[in-house]
Amino acid sequence: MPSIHPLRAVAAGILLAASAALWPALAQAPAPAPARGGTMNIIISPEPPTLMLGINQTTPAAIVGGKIYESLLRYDFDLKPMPGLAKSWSVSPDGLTYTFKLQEGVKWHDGTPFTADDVVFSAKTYLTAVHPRSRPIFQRAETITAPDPLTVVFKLKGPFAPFLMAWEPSTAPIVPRHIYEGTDFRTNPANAKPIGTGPFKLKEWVRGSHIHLVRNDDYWQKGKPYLDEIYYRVLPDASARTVAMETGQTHLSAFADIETFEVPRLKAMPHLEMTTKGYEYLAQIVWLDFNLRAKPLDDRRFRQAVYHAIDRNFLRDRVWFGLGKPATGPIHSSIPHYDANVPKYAFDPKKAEALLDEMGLKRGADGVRARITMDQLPYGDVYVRAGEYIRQALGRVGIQVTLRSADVATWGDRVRNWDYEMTLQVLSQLGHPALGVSRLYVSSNIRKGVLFSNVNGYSNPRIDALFDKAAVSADAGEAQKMYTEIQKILVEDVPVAWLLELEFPTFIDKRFRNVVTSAIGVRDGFADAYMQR
Amino acid sequence: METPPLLAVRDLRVALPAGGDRVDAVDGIGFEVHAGEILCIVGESGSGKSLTAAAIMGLLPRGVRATGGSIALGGVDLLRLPEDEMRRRRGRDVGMIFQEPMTALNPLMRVGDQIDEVLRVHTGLDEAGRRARVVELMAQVNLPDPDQLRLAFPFRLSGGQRQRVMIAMALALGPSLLIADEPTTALDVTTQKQILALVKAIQSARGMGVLFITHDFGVVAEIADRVAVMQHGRIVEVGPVDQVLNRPVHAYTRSLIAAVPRLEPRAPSAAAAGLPALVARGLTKTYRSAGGIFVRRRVVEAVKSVDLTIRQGETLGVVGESGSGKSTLGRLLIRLLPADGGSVSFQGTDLLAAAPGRLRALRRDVQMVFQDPYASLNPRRRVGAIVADGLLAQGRPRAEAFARARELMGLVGLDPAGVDRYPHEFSGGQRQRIGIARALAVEPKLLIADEPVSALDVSVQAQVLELLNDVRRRFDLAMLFITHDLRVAAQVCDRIAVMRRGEIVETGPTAEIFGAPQHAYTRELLDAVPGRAWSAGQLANDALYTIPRES
Amino acid sequence: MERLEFIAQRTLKGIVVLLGIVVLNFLLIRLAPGDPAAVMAGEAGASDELFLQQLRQQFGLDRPLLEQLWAYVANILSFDFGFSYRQQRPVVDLLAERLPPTLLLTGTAFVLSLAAGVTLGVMAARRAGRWSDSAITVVALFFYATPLFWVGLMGVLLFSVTLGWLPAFGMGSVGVKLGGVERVIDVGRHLVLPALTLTLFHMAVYARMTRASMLEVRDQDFVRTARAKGVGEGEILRRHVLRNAILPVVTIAGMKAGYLLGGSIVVETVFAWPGIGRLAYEAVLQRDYNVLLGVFLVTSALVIAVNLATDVIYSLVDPRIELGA
Amino acid sequence: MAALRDFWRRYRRNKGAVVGLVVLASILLVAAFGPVIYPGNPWDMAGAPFQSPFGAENPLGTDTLGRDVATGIVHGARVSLLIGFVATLAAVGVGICVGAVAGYFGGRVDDLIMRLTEFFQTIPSFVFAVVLVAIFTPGIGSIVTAIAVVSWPAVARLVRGEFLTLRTREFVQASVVLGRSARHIIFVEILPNAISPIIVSASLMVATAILVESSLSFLGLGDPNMMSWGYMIGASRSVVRLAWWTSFFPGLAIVLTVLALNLVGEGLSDALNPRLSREGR
Repeated sequence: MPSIHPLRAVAAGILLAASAALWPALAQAPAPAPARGGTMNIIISPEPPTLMLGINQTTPAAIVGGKIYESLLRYDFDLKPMPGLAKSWSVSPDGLTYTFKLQEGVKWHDGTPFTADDVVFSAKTYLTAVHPRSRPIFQRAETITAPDPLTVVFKLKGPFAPFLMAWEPSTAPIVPRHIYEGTDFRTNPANAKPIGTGPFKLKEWVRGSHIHLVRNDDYWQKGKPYLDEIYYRVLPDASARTVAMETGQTHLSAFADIETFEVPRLKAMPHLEMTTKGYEYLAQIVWLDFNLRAKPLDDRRFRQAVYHAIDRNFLRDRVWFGLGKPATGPIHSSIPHYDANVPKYAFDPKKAEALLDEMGLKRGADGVRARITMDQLPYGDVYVRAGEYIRQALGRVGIQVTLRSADVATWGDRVRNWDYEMTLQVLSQLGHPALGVSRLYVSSNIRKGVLFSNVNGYSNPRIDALFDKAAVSADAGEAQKMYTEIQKILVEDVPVAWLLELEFPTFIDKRFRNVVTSAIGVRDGFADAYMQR
Repeated sequence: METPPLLAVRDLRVALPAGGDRVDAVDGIGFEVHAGEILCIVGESGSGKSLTAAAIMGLLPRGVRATGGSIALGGVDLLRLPEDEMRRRRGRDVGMIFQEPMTALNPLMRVGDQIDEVLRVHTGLDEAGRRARVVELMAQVNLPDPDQLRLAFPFRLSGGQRQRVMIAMALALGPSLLIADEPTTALDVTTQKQILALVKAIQSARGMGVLFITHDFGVVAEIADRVAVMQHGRIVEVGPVDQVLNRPVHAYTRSLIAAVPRLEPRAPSAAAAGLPALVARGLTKTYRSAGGIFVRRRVVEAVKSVDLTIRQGETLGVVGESGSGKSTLGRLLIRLLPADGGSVSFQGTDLLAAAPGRLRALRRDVQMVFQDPYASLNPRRRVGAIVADGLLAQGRPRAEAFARARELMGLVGLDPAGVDRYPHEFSGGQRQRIGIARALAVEPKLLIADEPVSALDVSVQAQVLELLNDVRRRFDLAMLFITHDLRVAAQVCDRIAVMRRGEIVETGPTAEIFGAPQHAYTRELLDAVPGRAWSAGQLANDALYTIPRES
Repeated sequence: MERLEFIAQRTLKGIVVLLGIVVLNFLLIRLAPGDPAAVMAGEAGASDELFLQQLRQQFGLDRPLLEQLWAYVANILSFDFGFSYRQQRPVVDLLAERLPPTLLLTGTAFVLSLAAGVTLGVMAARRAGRWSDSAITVVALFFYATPLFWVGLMGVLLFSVTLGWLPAFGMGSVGVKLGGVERVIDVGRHLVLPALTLTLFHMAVYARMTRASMLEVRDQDFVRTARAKGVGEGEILRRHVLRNAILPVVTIAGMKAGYLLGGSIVVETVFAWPGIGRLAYEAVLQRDYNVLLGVFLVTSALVIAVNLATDVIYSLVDPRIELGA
Repeated sequence: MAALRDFWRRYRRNKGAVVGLVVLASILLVAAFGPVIYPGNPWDMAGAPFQSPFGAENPLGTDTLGRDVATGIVHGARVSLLIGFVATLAAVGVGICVGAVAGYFGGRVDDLIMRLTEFFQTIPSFVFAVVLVAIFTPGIGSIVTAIAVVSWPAVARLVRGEFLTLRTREFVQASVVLGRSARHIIFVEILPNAISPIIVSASLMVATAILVESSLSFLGLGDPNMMSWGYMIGASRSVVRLAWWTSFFPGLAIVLTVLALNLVGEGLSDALNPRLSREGR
């Protein structure tokens, strides 16, 4: 079944891709001559538990660990692969064999040369043992071999379209074989003194205060990185973070470091520059999750009513202060498989009430049609405010919402054990629907006790079949048709109400250049970042 | 009066702040103290005697002011001296000792340093000189081993020793005037005797003038050269001790003196030979401090194997000094405190072994009258409820119980309408009457009276004693009368048991105890009663006086 | 000898209390909803049953509760406070790291607040009834009535944002090379706001206590005795009133050390102070059991130690204390 | 009646206490009738976000979501006072029972109870409250419970102390001798005499409870369905620089209430214990 490779990105020309050293910075106009030197102070919050990306993939760990560890590829803002530790790559026409050519002269931070064996060990042994997200990906490989020290070959059991999307540092960090082979990966002392191939090395970590990274003088891209040092400052308090950016004590903030309502003010500051680029790979969507096992949430009309009752523009403007885009369906618009041509749910409380009336849910003497408990998403103030808005919005159409707040653990427990009625959720789409979207809707992933699975119990054989087929389809066009159908069906059904595609503000002190250069943004290695003199 | 007086008080007025608890003050008094004499100011509580002393020292409590008159010390009016000048005179020209030796010394300062402070403040002596003087002073007031004792903290000293320290302090600079404000009231009689002797000895050796404040005519008889009697802020009579004590002119003085119990055993009551009402055998109580694994327990044997018999109709007195265990004994008898050993046989039952129900029934027949008229009545309850309490506890109907309470009020000499009032609306003596009414309400067979009059002024004391005698006769009660005052014991007891350190050292009919004491300690106690000699003569004038009755 | 016995006994008692706290907290937290394995899995961004099992087994979460408790207690005795799931490090290390900043913060606040509070209390008592007394009392009451975090926020607003005098967060400047003395000054500058926030509240408490204590002592008999000796008012205050009045204040201050530690949760969160209070708060939110237990144990042990120290000091200063009695 | 007049005469002497009483009474009035003046739902996003205070529409401004701060404060008075009073009531109830039993019966019972009390007092109380609320899910019930759990030992100790003293009073012994039951003695004879210090400490405890609730809310452990002052500050603490009024006014409300309660507590203390009354007032 010969066919063209699914990703348009993998054009033949990429085989001839120039070395990454020549790759232009994308976020900013290239400045005349990047200069060596300079210290960058960056906000980190919360403090990462470890920098070893193999055993922890939280955002803070990925941000700091991404400077130390590297993977084979990077991704441009359109999610096209770029060279990383792999200089070039090719895919066999059947979509089963992936061949990576590695960069030359790469050394681990301890001076040991980096070889194809490290890649084989990482993918085959290390990541499948410790990394829950990459395990299912690499388990699709029949064999992983290193025909020579600079070549790695993956032979898959069947076609798997998103395979080339799995090569960013926090999904597939390459770890040193000579350090980890034969040890207990989780307790290896090197986890505390990480050894990677990245542009920066860990110098010191004062817990609760800062993480100090220094330039890797032996970095494989000669002359890079430009910065001498990076300090990650642990700042758990939101206003402290804002003050730090304002006063120039720190030079970079990302994700939710800065509260949404502070964004306009900071944006106007002459010494700061803001971008929302660099989050394309994660592509996060916030949605309102309904437990379909509970009445009246099992009724599609009720869910549609709820969707109509919520003003997504209000959420974007008042809660997220313009940072985001009302979501239209299950797939984030920055993902190539996105299709805008789906049923629309306008903000229309009248229609919502009509739907509820049609269901027979009349207002009682107290004006209440139904009572629902909503669990607050414990990820920060902005979600609390979103919850408070939803309570008021639904209250207006006669649905009385009681909020329940909890810590992360309790919230997770309730959701994964299906002990909830309604909650907000937010998740990354990881560059491909097969990696980040299907897991939430296919019935094979209804697994009690597992968070970030299909917790609301949506089950539709048609959807199951479409997702399964699309993932293994080697034909991009065919796959896209299936994804389009999936989006239509899901939006019609409203198993969850997609509210907002999140945009995150990244604030950069203007003296620093070439900071955000890829789809993984601040989680990337910063080899190109430099300080203007 | 050829020499000018050392201290001359003229028309002194002291005003209390408006709205205070009491309204009395010092109301234009005048007296003199001469070098080499002891002037006693005697009076009942609230007569203004202590305020007079404080006014002389310039140490009136906050809010109280001397509003008129003069206090001339060596010709200088102290009331008009600036505070700084007055301060220089305190301790140097006038020394003062107070009533409570337990609280009058700084608990965090060594006693030697506290004596030293006077020297340091007023003299230019160097440290060695002062230390020598401190040791010398301590020896003068007969403190043992002064060189060691000066390093002790006050809590290590006994009450008597502390009062000696106070005296040493007051005498350190040889002041011409010493003011002593009830200095022996808080002490046991034997200690009191020693302290009085010490004050007298030092006074005569140095030719000081002493102003001695007391409420006790016995003490007056022991120590005074001249006496001033105060009542309601005025001096009603002043004169040489012999004249005031034995030939008083003013009616108030007479009534006071008449109220002082005579040290003469009363005639035994007829029923004294009745059957035993209560028999205690081998009663023992030991207090133990909570010890730990590493800390030794402190053990105090409060009552040691005491045997006791109270006969129907008789009053058995238990006398002893503080800490002798007499109050503990009284409480052991009705199981207010659990005994460690022994038995109390009452109406054929061992009270100490009785089951709770039986105990409650038995207790009804044994009632108590307490010492403190302020603490013995619940301030939050009306008098009627207090008196009727025992009947209510027995489950009697309220109406009946309250009717009985009214009757009892009349019986103890109070207005039955008082049942609707609260205890604080009554005087000390009236409250003690209420306490007696409460005990009588349940018609007990035995009354335990624990120092029932020791907190009362002497005139009231006489009335309460009379009432007790009266009800004992009318109800045919047996009574256990606990007291530290041998004069009182002589007045009310048929038999007396003398206690010392938890043991009864001697028991016998009152006359025998007073007439022919067997135990050395009993003799010591009798010997220490202040004003014994005067007491003997007091008899002769007995007929002159009538005891005033409280309304 | 008696004193040694007393200390030994108090220490023993403290250990018993400590064990009780271990058991209490262990039960409270373990019996609470929330599966730590799931939290870790959640943090990883994905989870499957195999992974959860792995984690449970690895951290002994699959064993019976009693066994976990026993193992925990046994470990405590060998100073092994367990392993932090979330931070991937031994709890002892975390505590050891976070303790010194907290001790610096609370210690400074304790000393400052006691000094300032006692001074103010004495001043107020000496001027009892005058306007300056009322002024001091009002100020003290105001800070006593003000939530800690509010004072902190307003402090940041005024001194860091508006005036720019003091750093608003952290325990030191990072990324600046500083010599020894400069480093101390730098930490000192960072310490000012959080320490002041804690101080103001406790200062108010101590000031009020001192004032009341002074007024009580100055009416006692031995003060009258000193007056009768002709001792001047200043000296009476110093030698007689102060010592007797402050002793109970210091004792109560020692007993309330727990309040300072409790306050440090809020203050350390506001000021990003890398101490044990913030560690506790983070641990609660993340249900990081071993860390939480460790923090509890350490704070409770601190309170017990401070109590013991105050008892001993008290017994040294106040001769009346019959040790152990 | 005379006692009440007497009490008021003594209370009145402390001017601060009178001011406190006036402030507290106004706050109670606001709590009782405020919703009539501000009938709106405090959660309603009534206006534009971050409106400055002293405007015609929103006298105290609006918060992040455009909710009216004044409405929030008026409705929050109920919640904050409710939490303060209920938690105190619970703590005082438990404290009285435990303290009375320990103080009255003494001996082993007392030992046991006091060990338990000491144990609870040793635990840093705020840390403990944080743990309890976090574990039992933030909500008005868990907050009140947590505050009561950390507050009762102080009451128990106080009551025990009072009982230990009063139990040896002669009027209590008289009642024992008269055959009264332990229950009668505890509740009729002793408790009424111990009530003054309990009332004083309860008034201060309400203040503390309000502070604790606000601190818990600040740390994100408040009840998400109850608009309390602490919750308002906790929710807007991160906008303190952007919109000072969102945390300033609720903060002021807390300070005033707690201050008033403290002043009243002091006044009560003066008036109920004339012996300890402060000089010169």
